[in-house]
Amino acid sequence: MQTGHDSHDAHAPVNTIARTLLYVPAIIAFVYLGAIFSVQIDYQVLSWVIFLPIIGGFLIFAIPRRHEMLARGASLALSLVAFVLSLPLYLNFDKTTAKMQFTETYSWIPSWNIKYAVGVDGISVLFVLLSTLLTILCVTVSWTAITDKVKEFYGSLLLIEGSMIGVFCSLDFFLFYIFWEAMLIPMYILIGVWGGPNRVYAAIKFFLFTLVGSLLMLIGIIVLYYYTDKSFDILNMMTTNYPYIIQLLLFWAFFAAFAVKVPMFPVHTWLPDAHTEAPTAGSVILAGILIKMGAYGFLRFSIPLFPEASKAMAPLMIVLSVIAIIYGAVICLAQTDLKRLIAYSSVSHMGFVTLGIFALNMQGIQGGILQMINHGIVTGALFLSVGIIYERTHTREIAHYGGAATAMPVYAAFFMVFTLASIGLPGTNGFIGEFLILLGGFMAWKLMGILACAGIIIGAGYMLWLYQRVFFLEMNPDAHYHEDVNEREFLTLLPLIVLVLWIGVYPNTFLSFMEVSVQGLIDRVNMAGQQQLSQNIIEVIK
Amino acid sequence: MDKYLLIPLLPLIGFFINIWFGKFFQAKCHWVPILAVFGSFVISVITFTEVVQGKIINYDVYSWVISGNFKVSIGFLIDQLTAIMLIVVTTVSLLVHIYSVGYMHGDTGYYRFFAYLNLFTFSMLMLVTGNNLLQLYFGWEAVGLCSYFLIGYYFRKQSAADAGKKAFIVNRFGDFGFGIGVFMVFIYLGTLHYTDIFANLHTLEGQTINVLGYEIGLVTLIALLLFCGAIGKSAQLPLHVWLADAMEGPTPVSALIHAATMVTAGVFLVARFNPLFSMSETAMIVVALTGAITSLMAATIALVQNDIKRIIAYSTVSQLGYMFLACGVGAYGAGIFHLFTHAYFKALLFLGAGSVMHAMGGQLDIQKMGGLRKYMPITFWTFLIASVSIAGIPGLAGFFSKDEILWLAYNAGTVGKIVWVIGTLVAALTAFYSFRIIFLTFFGKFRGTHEEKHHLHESPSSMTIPLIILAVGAISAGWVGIPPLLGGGNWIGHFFEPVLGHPHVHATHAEEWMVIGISIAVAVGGIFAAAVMYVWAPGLPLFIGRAFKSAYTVLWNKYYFDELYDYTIVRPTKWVARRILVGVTDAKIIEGIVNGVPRLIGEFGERLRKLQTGVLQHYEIGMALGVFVIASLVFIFTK
Amino acid sequence: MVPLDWYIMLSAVMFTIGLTGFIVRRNIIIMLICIELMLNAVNLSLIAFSHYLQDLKGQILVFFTITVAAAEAAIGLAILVAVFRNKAMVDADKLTEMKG
Amino acid sequence: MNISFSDLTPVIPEIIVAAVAAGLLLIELLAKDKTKDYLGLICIGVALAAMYVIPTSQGVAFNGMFVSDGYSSYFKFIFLISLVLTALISVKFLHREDAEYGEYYSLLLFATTGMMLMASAADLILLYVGLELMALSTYILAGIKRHDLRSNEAAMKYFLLGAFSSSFLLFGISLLYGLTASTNIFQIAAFLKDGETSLTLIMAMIMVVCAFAFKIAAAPFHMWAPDVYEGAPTSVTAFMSVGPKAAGFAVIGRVFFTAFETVQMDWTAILIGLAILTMAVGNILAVVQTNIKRMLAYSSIAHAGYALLGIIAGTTEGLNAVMVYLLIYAFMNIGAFAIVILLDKGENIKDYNGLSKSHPVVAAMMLVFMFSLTGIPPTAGFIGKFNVFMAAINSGYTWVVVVAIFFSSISAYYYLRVVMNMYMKPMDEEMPIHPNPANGAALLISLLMVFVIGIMPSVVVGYTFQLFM
Amino acid sequence: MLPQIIFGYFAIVMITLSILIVTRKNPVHSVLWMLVLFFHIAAIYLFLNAEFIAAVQIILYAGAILVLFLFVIMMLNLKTEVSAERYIGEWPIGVALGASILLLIIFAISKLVPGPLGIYTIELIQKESHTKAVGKFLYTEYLFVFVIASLILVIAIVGAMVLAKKRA
Repeated sequence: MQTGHDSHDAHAPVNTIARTLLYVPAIIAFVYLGAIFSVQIDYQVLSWVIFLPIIGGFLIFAIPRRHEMLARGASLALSLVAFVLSLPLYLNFDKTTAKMQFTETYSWIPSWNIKYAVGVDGISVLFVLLSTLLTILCVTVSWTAITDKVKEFYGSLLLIEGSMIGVFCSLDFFLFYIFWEAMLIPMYILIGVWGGPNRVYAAIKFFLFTLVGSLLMLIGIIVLYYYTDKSFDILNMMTTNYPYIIQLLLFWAFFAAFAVKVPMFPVHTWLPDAHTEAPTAGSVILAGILIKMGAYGFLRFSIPLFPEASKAMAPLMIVLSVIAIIYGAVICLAQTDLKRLIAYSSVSHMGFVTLGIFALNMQGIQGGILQMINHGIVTGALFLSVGIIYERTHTREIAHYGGAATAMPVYAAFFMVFTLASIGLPGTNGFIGEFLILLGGFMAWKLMGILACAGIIIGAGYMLWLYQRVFFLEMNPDAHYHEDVNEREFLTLLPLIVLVLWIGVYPNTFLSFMEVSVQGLIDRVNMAGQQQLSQNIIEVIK
Repeated sequence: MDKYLLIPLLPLIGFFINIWFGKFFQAKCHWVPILAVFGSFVISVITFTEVVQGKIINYDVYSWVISGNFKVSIGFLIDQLTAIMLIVVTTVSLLVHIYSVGYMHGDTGYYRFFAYLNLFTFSMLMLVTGNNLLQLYFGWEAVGLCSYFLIGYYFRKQSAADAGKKAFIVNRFGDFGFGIGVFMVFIYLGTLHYTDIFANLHTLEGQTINVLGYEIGLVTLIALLLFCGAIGKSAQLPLHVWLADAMEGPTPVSALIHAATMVTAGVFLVARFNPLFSMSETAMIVVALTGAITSLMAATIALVQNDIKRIIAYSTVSQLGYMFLACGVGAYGAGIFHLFTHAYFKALLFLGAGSVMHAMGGQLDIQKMGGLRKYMPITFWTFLIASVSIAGIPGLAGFFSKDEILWLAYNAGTVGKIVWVIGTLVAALTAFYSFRIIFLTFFGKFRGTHEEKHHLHESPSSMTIPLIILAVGAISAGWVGIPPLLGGGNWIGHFFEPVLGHPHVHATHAEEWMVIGISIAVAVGGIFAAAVMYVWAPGLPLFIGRAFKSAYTVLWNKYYFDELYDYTIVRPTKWVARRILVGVTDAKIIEGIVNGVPRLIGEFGERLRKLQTGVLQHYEIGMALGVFVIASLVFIFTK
Repeated sequence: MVPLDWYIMLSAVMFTIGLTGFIVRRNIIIMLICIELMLNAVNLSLIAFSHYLQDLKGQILVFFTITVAAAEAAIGLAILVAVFRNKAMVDADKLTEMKG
Repeated sequence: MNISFSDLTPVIPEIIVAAVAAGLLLIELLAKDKTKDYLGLICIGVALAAMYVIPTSQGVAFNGMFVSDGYSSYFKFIFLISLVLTALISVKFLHREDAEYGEYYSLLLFATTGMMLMASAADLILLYVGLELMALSTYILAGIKRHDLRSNEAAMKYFLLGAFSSSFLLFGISLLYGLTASTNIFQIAAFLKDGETSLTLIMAMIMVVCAFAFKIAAAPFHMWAPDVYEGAPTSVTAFMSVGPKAAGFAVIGRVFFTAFETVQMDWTAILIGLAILTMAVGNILAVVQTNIKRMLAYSSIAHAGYALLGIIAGTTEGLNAVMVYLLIYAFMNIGAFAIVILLDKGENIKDYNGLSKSHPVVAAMMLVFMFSLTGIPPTAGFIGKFNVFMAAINSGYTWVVVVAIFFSSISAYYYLRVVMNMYMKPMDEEMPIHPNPANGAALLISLLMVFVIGIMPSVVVGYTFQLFM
Repeated sequence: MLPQIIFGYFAIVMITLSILIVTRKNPVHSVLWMLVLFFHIAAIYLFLNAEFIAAVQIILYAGAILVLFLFVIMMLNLKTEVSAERYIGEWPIGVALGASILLLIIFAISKLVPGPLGIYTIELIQKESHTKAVGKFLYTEYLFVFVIASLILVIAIVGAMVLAKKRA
């Protein structure tokens, strides 16, 4: 019945796959050689990975405007090099210790006792790797999509990469804050300049939301500074015990920053706008890494710094998480915009993450971290995929799609895998994360765990419905799919597929990275005294 | 590498080869999957013989998830229960693969279809061979996924796409409970591996948990939660609604997934956890009653449907209910035995129906068929064998397993008696609707269009050979479980004993004869009734339909379950999403604040701007006012 | 002997009269005069203080105040002339080119 | 009573600046050259020379009336830097605006002299005279485009309100004098330390506070600022928004911390109120502006509010923070004005639409200044804010900082609007720019410093710490 | 008793004059009343033993500043202005504010405790003559400020020229 497309269907993707597979050995060889090379030479891994993209980004700004290909090529090369340089983090990481590794410390602003201190532990190391990986994909997926102000685009992208990695590596609170905020600038530009029709509103909304939150955190940081005898050293702060009331106040100050980034209900409304209007690479970065910084912040700062307050506030956080899970999922059912739907699904998924984190047990936190990685991969991949099809059809309205599986079978297959990962099908990464989170959540708070499980049902509902509306049924005559994925797009999505299945089948690779660090975190929480939020609330949700 | 590992792995490899390279092989792409499944089949048979000799295989392949004290492996447990399942899955799968060569010939997504079949086989094998709950869960979801793929195989059709989605989501509801059950198992037993679970089960005894104010036994709760999953997967009340729609998939799929294997996973689960279920009387009653009621409900629906596949589908639901009924009365062995025989005759029914459809050019309405016996004899005879088998005519597979169930139910106290009555009633209905198909399809005059008639032909050998092989199964599969009363040794019952135990039988031989007699009688009666209504007095159905119009309408509309769910769950959810969450919470409340504050600031700014009049004197007033206010405030507060 | 307070009160009254005049008058010239009045009021109090404290700094300040007042008057009037050239009026409340 | 030469050492920078200021009048008179760029160069040279001698000219002069210490030196640096930057952006701009009077630079120098005197003044009489020197110069500067009614209006308003406020100052001084029989702030402080606080003292303090609140454009004494900033020539606006404001803060820091030490509680309370009001008014009104100069005027009001936090802190750390803040503010604000000047018609915010398309480098620089004014790292603006927040929090005024942060977030909106117009709006029409080396140099210096301070704050932060050791 | 009576006279006259100054419609009248006021102030200065300042008051204020005012008023030729409205519409607010501030100031001043007495007693000044005392003080202690004051006068001249010059 689709004879007109059957010939198309039958040959083009085959050729693409065949040709693309030729690249795969080359990529494997590149990564392998890069790994050997980077492991053998001795360099300051984290500083390189942070500043190579930043400096590179500025250099790309300096490329003359007419040399668009040069800008693209340079940013691809830079992102690849940054990725290779980050490989030692994976290969040389010592999984048996909860201490910070790859640390570097230099005096920076002596008068305020501020140091340039970076390092990673099991909680943060994976995010660095994820950032370097996703940036490459952002570069490749934007290859033909961005034709206006090319160098500015790629420069901004690299600046974002560097800042994001900086956020994950900082061991000095001041440094952390610098990166945390600095990233807003290129991100604002990225959304506002290359985004969709409503981009300006989305960009400013994104900026203001995050700014308000992080400024409150800034106050918290300063208060901590004086509490720890004038030091911004995060590790030092973590060993200090603060009075409960201070913990509580600071917890909320930090909450403002992190909750907005995550984003937790009810401060989530910037996210649909920002994700939807951002260009593909922007959405990928936003969904893939940027919003992880919020959850990461909870893990790295809120919980270890204010264990008692975290414990006391955990019920509230859990409730908010569950609301986010269900709210985000249900609202997806009413979306008509492809990216907006995925954006709201992020709200739901990040609800799982915060649920896991505030379960405050091993499974929950490990699941939370893993789910952050997963969500980065999967939602990143979904946005990449949407970008790929958007480039062809120039519409985000779901109603304008339909029958894409006929025209783009390979693409449909990719999208299916990501869809399944998104709804947490066993065998994909989403399952492991969600399972651990729900297990942890259920162990800590039974009723909330059950309600969160309900989110999974709805999750399947909206994702499959989306898939059906876009890919199934007869070809929509208004949609111009043109051709299936080309080699570049194929190779862009392939690594993510590999990761989806890898984590799904053998998550221990990644779980083992965080095991010890998470244990340390839990010990810190367990040692802290118990302060009850309110007995009533606990009884209700238990 | 262990050979057991190859059992699931071969189909997986087949899947990957076919999904990547299937297009290269074009029309030859079925060979890889068939060979893969054949390999699995051979190894399964070998394994089965080993198990028969008493070998139990239980080992871990690798650690899958380690998180703190939560450790789960990918591993295999092949005992008697699994071995039987392996045989069922691989044989039916192999036959369906072969059948599909003919049935799916020339389809656009030929390679895709075989890839999915392979993936399904892999998943199902993972499900049954797993030695822990999480792996079971993995297989559980994976078969659901394949089911989704295959139901929605004709994705260009709205109904197919919807049906696939529906199957997946309805199953998710069941899995919701199942997942929580898994959590509970881990929390209270600290492990998910079967052997450890069963070893520690006694610790749960007597523990209760407070659920919404009710003290519920922990065992009961866990058992019921796990049973939730089974309800979803095995299409029991109230989650049965997806199975009939699942018939949108290609017929071989219906045979494999929605008759023989996947849907029986629920039964498998309950049987696997028989030590747990047996500990809770409440859970057992729930299982038995659910099975019985579902069975009755589905059988009644099947009476009036016209879509050949849907009738068989409801028959499947009904038979699955039977199996649960068996489990619920503690006759796990009988349940699995029925699962085993049912796999063959039900697969045969579906494949036969597929053959009919093949001949009819996709026509499903049995009212539009008739007299096909002449055109497709092999199909007719095999279909007849399957129907006889399912109707419970002595000597064929279905009789023995069904009889075993009814007999053991009869034995199992009050609840048992009730379900026995229901079961017997269902047996009669089963015989009736099975033969209703036979009579309407293969007997009488052809009622279809002229072109259809012209097109009628027997199916190719790739389709008929599997039919014949399955027919052999449908006849003989029951012979492994002939009860002692009839001169058999009930070999299979003893075979299962180490895993599933054996229910105690108190009743006498006389009673057993009575049960057998009644069941034979109702079967024959059902067939007779069908013959009366559809051969000898064709006007009667219409008359009965008119006479009991309301009952007919209810049955025709499948008790309005779809509508019920549509109006209570689907629509309200969408309504809430659209009107409340998008329309009110997000747009009005949150965005109202988010956009309202800047607007407020802007408006306030515009107001404030009016104060900046540009008139010098006003500025002076401002300054003087400043001085005045500051001074008076300070004076007031320093006092 | 007149108490010091009296002088200061007098100065305060003059100061506030100047202030009030400065606020309520529209004519820029009068406003300038009001400024002078305020400065004179302050001068008066400074001299009084100086006298009563037997200290000369107050008188020095008065000296500078007078100087500044002269300079202010000159510049103020110059600006007024410039304004008048462009707009031909001397009402302060009509200078509302810029506002909001 | 003999004045030896050594006594003059601390005053050398002022002498240099004032002498050249007077000299410029003559030079301009005698020179035949039509263009007057060289005057600007002289200005810059003088400023540099003064900066060069400042470190060596420390000490007390004129019987303790004039104090040149680290504190005043730092402020003098700010004045001189803003002088240099203003001179740089003025050179071609005046020519374009047809306001190329030689007196312009002379007045700039006089104003700077006045500010430097304010920063060093330890005697209220000197303070008053210095303030008037600065004020009168700036009145003239604001109205220097004498054929332009807006400039006239700006000068008129500034003058009348300035005179009004200085009469308040004078009244306050007179009361203070009556209370203590002294005009030297150290003597006043010493005298007041023993006696009890009287209402008269508080009244005097309030008068002085109000006068200086006027100078730093704190609400409700801010109302002149938007009108004057808008009407004055842009280069003068740039100068006024930095120099006199910094001078006001210099005086507040000195006078309030010494002379009014006994009533610190009171003036802190007043300043908290003023600061909150200032931030509110500045930020909220800036949101609704369409003219960029006016927007920057309100922004400058708001920044005064932030800087007041440092004063409120009432500690050395707080003063440090204020100084750093003002220095940073000088760079970023003059940088922003330099862009306004660079454009042919840069006054309306709509004029910036699509600037990134036509002049990407200019747009990028404006972007940096805007983000710096918002206070986003890694720009200097963040360091400034961070610093004052730190000081205020250390003194326990966390709640004030929370308020500040609220208003600071509002500020993001209007600064980003400029960025938005430049980068995200289509171009209405190609906007010509007037690039010239001097303006370019000013931009470059500002940009560089915004980044250098943002990334290596030790450059300025450490220095202030040393000053107080 | 006499000083008080004399002071009373001056106070009443000066306040009346002040009110006249700020309320006259014609600026010329204001200036003339101002002139009268200045003489009274100068007289009070004499009472307060500040004859030099009194002289300066007459010479500088009456002689220079007021003349300048008159010049400008003549130059601008303000016939239309004279007939215009005198006060702004919000004048009651202004008056109320002025009165309130006056009350506050009086309230504050009523608690005034003067500072310590200095060395310049009336006798000393009379012995040395006021002008000399002030002069010595000015040229020694406040020499620097005196110099700065000259700068102010310079800019006054420069400013007046820059601003009031006709269009070139």
